[in-house]
Amino acid sequence: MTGLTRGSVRPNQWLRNLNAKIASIPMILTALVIFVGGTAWTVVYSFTNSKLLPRLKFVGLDQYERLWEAPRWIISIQNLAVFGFFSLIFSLVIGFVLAALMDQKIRFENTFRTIMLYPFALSFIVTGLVWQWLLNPQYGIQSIVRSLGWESFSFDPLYDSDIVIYGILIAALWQGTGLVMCLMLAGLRGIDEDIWKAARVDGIPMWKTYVLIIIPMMRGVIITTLVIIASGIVKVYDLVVAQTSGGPGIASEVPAKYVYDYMFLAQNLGQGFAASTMMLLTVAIIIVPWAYLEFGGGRKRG
Amino acid sequence: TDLEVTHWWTSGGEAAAVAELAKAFDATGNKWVDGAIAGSGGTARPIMISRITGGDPMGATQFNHGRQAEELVEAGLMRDLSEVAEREKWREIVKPSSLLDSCTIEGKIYCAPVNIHSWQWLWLSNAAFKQAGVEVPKNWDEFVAAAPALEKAGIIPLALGGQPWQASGAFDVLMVAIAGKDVFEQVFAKKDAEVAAGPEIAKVFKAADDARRLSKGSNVQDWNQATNLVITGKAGGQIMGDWAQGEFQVAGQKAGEDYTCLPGLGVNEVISTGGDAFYFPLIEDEEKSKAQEVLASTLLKPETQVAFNLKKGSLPVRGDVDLAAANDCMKKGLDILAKGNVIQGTDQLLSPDSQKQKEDLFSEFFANPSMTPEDAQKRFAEIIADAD
Amino acid sequence: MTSVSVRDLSLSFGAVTVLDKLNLDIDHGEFLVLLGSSGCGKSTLLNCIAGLLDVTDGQIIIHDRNVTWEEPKDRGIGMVFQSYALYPQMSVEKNLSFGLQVARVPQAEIDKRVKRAAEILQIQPLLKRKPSELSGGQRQRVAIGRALVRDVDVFLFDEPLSNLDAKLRSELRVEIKRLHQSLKNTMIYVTHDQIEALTLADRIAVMKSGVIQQLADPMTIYNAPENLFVAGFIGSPSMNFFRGEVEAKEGRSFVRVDGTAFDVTAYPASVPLKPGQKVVLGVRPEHVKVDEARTDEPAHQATVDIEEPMGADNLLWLTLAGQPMSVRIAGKRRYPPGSSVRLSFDMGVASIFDAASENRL
Amino acid sequence: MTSVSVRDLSLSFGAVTVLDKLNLDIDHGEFLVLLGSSGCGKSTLLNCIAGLLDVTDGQIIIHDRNVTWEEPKDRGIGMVFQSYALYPQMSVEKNLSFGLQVARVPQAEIDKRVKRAAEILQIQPLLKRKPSELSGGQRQRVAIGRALVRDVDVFLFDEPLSNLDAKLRSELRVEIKRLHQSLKNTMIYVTHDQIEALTLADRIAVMKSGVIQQLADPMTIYNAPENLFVAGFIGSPSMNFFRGEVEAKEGRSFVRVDGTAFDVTAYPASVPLKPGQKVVLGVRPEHVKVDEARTDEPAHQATVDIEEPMGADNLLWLTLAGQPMSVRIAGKRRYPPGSSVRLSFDMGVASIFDAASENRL
Amino acid sequence: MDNLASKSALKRHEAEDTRIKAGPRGSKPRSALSRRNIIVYGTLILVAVYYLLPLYVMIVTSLKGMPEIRVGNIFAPPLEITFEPWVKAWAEACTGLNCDGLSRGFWNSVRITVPSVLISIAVASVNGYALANWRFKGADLFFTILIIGAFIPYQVMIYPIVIVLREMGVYGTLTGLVIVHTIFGMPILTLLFRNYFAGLPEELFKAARVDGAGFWTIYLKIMLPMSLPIFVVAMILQVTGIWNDFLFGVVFTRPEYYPMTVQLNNIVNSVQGVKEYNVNMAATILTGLVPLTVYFVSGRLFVRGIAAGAVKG
Ligand SMILES: Nc1ncnc2c1ncn2[C@@H]1O[C@H](COP(=O)(O)OP(=O)(O)OP(=O)(O)O)[C@@H](O)[C@H]1O
Ligand SMILES: Nc1ncnc2c1ncn2[C@@H]1O[C@H](COP(=O)(O)OP(=O)(O)OP(=O)(O)O)[C@@H](O)[C@H]1O
Ligand SMILES: [Mg+2]
Ligand SMILES: [Mg+2]
Repeated sequence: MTGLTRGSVRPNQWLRNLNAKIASIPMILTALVIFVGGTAWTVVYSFTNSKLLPRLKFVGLDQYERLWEAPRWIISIQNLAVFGFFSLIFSLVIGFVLAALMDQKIRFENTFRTIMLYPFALSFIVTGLVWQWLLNPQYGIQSIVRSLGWESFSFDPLYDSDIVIYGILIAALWQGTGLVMCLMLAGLRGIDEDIWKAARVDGIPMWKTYVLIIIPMMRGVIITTLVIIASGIVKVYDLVVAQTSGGPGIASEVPAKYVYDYMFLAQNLGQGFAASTMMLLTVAIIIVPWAYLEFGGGRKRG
Repeated sequence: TDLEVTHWWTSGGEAAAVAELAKAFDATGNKWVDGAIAGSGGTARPIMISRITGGDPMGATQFNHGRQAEELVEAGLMRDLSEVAEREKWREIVKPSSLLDSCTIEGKIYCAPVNIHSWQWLWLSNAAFKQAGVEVPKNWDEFVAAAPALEKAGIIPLALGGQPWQASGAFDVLMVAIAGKDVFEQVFAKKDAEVAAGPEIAKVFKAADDARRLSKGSNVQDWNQATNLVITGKAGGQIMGDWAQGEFQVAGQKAGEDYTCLPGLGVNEVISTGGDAFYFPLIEDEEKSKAQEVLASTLLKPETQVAFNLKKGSLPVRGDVDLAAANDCMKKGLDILAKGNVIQGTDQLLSPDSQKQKEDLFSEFFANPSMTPEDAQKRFAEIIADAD
Repeated sequence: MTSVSVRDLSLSFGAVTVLDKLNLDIDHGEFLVLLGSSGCGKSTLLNCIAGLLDVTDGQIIIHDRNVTWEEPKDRGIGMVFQSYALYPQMSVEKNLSFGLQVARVPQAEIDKRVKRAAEILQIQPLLKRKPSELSGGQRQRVAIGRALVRDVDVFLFDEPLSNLDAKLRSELRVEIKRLHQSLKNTMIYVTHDQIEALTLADRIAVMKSGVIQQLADPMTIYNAPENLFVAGFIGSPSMNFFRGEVEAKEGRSFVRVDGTAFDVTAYPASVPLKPGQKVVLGVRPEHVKVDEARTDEPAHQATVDIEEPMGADNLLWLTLAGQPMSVRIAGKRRYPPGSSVRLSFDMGVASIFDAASENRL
Repeated sequence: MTSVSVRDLSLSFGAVTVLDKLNLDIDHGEFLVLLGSSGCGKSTLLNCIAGLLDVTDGQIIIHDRNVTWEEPKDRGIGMVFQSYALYPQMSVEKNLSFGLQVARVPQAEIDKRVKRAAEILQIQPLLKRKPSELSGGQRQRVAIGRALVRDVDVFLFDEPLSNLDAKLRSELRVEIKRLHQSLKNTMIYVTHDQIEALTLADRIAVMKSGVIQQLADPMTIYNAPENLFVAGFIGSPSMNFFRGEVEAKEGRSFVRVDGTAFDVTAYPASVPLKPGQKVVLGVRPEHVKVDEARTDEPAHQATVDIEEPMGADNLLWLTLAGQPMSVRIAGKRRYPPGSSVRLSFDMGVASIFDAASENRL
Repeated sequence: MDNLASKSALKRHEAEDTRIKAGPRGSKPRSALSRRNIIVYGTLILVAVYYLLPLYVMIVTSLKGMPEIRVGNIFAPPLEITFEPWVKAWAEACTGLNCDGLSRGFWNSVRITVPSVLISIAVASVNGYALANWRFKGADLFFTILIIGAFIPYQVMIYPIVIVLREMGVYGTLTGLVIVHTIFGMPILTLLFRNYFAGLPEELFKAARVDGAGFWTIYLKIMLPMSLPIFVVAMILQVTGIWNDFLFGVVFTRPEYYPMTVQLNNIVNSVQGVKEYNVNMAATILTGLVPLTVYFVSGRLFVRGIAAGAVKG
């Protein structure tokens, strides 16, 4: 009854959806060339003794052995762990508490939100500088408190090896909690108002409602936020450079700085690549399962 | 022709010195395009290197001559200056010759040294000692002895910035002063780990331990901020290279009157002859290449050398220039140089990698009082053993 | 004795006044339905009663106790929401017991009440599941259970069935009715679905823009609507309206619309109809007989435009006196479009409204 | 002549097969309704016909042209969506003309078609407005208009009315029916509302899990459902089912359920009922007479559990043979809960299904 | 008798009634200083102080002269307001031989930021649209890689990118830098856009296809006009991100293109004599001014867009 018309032939799979494929070329290139290619390249060269220029002279695991023997690397890892742990906890807790406060139908919400979010618009360089100064014992908070009469008051985190990482944490939180607050606020606003009403009718106190009902409901937002914070933590570099340059001594070194210093200052690319590979590994352990669940597993659209 | 020159000379004295180079180059009808990158060599070098390897080379760039540019040369990215050198007879005029040796790789010359920097100086604030009511010390031991008096007067005895290379450099200075030239060469040139672990070096570490104690409370990052502490009398002294002199000059202070300098810490008058040099990346452009040659030869012109080094506080690379205008301290340096009491700088002897490891060690050592000198020495010996 | 009284209740959101001096008394054990179109203030009223909104003025009295300033939990009410509002991460059992646990009810008592509620609602097999593993109907049942375990005398429902599909809706409707019959507690039920209102209510309060238009039992509302709005709002398809003028002729009354005169002598008017008065005649689709009038009865000829068979009955759309109207006939009698029919009206159950005041005459 | 043919259509999302070798022929000018519960694959089928989903296997033929791999725009179809899917930033007029502009139809022609569509749907006054300034019903009308201007012969509707409230829904239903009567083009209409299906369709295809259960005209579907699923799905309240066994006694057939025996001699079985056969007897609520049986007719005694007055008629819920059942009676007769009633069944319009195969006997 | 009982009942009722009537009516009186308000606003104000303190110190310091800074405390308002530090930071501060302050960096930043923001947003939005609406085989894989890529420390990628840019012959040019910013903006922007477009009703997209609109027509005519909030989010993220970038600006360009942050770093780190805190602070504020302005102007949409694009996974 019907002849073989154009529409009856299954078109070539490659040509189908051609425009979408063309539009995705930048993404595909970035993913393959830069991210996969660059990563593979870095991993391969981490097994060489490349110095200033990359050279394919393999030396096995030498770079890794040296890496894990370097006290500076160990300190960097410890710092990252401490910094990461506290900045995750504090960002989430502070961000959530602030969001919860902002969600109380308060007046001047816009003003408060703007105040909390503006540091996010500033660069780490700026943040680092300002806090370096505020925490400077000669001019900053310590001197102010002392001039008010507490002569023995001491608050100089940036000059005390034991707590310098917390000094950096203060600045990091100042810059980052605003965004977390915003994300959390968006999450809170997305929650069905009837849930609140139901909880009130049930006589559940406010804080219990938050802890036992609302927070578990915000799983999605919290995960997104976690991932955003976590990715920032692994990358932390500028802030340390601007605030302490890793000092005093090497007390506030972080892995990203180790990578940079050894690649470019020490002109030992192999060492830098080995360190980056370790960082990549950390990232992979945290992120890949999440990304797979979130985007890879053929989840339903939307 | 415009020629972009990158360097990391951004402090007051340095900038003034660079201006002299630019003036001299501009006088040849070319144009010096200044590409200063602040934050010391640590920040600047990676940028320079990525630009050269990234295929976007500048016209000329500063490095500490020695091994920093070694691989760039080997990779054929740098311009061979042998011709210019031949023509201008650099072999003959550059003194000490070790400077040119550091520019030479496989018989070819790749850089134009512009100054001699020596690290081995102790700068003292006369005002600070006056305030503390003690004599201005004449050597390291006296300095250590005077420290309590300074502290009592609320003065930090020894200013030391937080940048890692300062700690590492200070140690080298102590080493030359306390253990002497031979030990220094055995450790850094011959990389003898046994010596590095030995009693001579242990003494040096003892002294470093003293220095660490004396420098507590400096709380500054940059070397020139540390120098500024000395200039303003907030600190008693600073172990720093002769470039610190530039800062004293900018501040309008006079050697001998306002400040005192003790080469070799007043113990062992030997100075190292590191320094800065300009390298010239290979550029396709005919005209730029020509301009590069002009710049290279300008840099070594006697007038340039004088003008530049007076501002910079360093010593000229040629022995045949007249430095009548030089101040007290510079003259002391020239004397020592003339006597031949020179050693090579660590930049020339150690790879940047080993240098960095050494910096990590000393920056930790100086910041962390709980690290014992013995531990530090053990690690130091390991670094020397691995060094190349 | 009243169970819930609302006295002079006013509520404004900023400048917008949603409720203005509203009064309402609900008896013990009564099933009251608040019916009205979207945005008329039904939920607002319910939330005021529940204590979820602060009233601007007026009082709320539950069981002779002025609770205007009380917290929701202290008012002796349970509430069921349109979106179920179940706590998603808790099992059904936990959902039911959570409020009691917070109120420190002894565990034995909690278990007893949860068990009873689960039995009543037949959700025992679901107790261990999470809400996400339930169907819409099951979820709503759990939501009702949550109100049930609170052991209160007043239940508030805010459109509990409108997220369900037609079939489930009618099933749950019956269940709620059954629940009310067995519990015999006061229920206030908000909906904009008139079938729900008619089938569930003891009394219906029809609302429009925050004002109660008529408060009466379903049959009165349906058969004797107080005004044009109520008449048009209730019934599907809507009541057929004919705008015309009263005429008196030979001792009989007529409503004349265009050229057609409807004999309304049989209409039991509460106020006598005055000739010349502008009125609206309203006739429900099922109060029109098709081809059943005796030849001596007054009847109107019309042509079927559209036929909508609905299974149990058949809906005809026709044009009469220049106006579209609908007629519902039972069973299988079919009238394809174009069929000619004779219509006769049962004026005894018709409604006549004054055209100006829109009130029933 | 067929307008749309679906041949052996299969569609899978990854591992999930939604449609499996489905066949369907739709005649020119026919109004076909796809009816089924949520998730049964109705939208999927419609999207395949529209070309919005790539089929896994099979063919789609529209007007004798195999369009399986054509772009949607080339298939000669128009489509109306549940959420209206109006372009929010464009005016109504722009919404209507957008597709034509994309297809580079001359402006004069566009204007003509927009004007005509606006007239048909009576949306002329709205042409300059944005969709956000329209009510739900108006939006859906615009959405229909957008299909209308395409001047195509096949219209696809995906639950166009389910976002509207009950009142509007019934109004637009009539309009769509009217539209079909005047345009006389093919319409494929997806819904899960059986009233819509019954009132609109020329033929209904009842679907379950991607399989068409019965394809027939509404009356056949309603009165003679092919299987238990169709019988239960259509009709509100649902058909009453009694599971029992066939008995023959004194030349009469009975279905015995618990202690009660239903006389089904009048049932026009297509296959003779075998004694002992396990069957399901299905009776619609309106096919039960209450207190109308002559004393000599077989009748069953029962008690009213719940009464649901729905205005035009009255729904009674009772228990018979241990099973809950519903009965619909017309008009104003009231039976408060607890009333005792005599039920008689009209077996001529009942349905009997084999309990095992669930097919009609 | 009977009558009496009912009468007394009535009386009781009335009595009760008056009691109730006398009871509370209207909304519960809440003093402005209720405990809740004290806690909520108290906390918020405290937090606001913490957030504003650095800004305050920056501004105050930038208006003081050096002598005042040396003696005074950093929180004290300036005794004598001077705008000299601002002038100096903008036009006079030296790095090496160049003494034109931040002004040069400012224009470079503009030249870098504008094309980078536009191009990265254009590329990412089209990409997100393709991913959300025109899914093709393998798209998810690439996208997953892209997202994981967002977490790779930049340092790891610098070297390979130098090589890629060199091979493309755009190293050290503005083009190269724009490409780098586009690459690194891609993951998060694509994610945002994809989520946003996926959140738009799918039926809209289907309707447009039935209407005969193709890939680009749908994007330009249907999707774009509906996407203001997410474009604002993307714009804010990119403007702040690119404007504030230091690493790429310094590694991938030559000094004549150095952005403002690099200039800022130079000024701050080129200590000539003493650290001029006032100039540093002025320079810092000047550098932050552009992103701050962008943010203040469109901050409201930012939160809305975040809600639309980020919250759903
Ligand atoms: N928080 C609020 N702020 C301002 N106006 C509001 C608020 N809540 C409701 N309104 C307005 O009050 C009126 C009544 O709203 P309400 O929710 O009571 O209506 P409803 O009858 O329940 O409608 P629906 O059937 O849609 O639920 C509406 O016009 C609504 O716009
Ligand atoms: N993109 C998809 N990926 C995977 N499965 C899908 C997708 N779209 C639909 N399905 C599945 O296919 C089945 C049929 O879906 P479809 O949308 O056709 O149902 P429907 O009959 O239209 O239901 P509704 O009445 O809810 O619209 C459902 O089980 C659904 O989960
Ligand atoms: Mg409501
Ligand atoms: Mg569907």
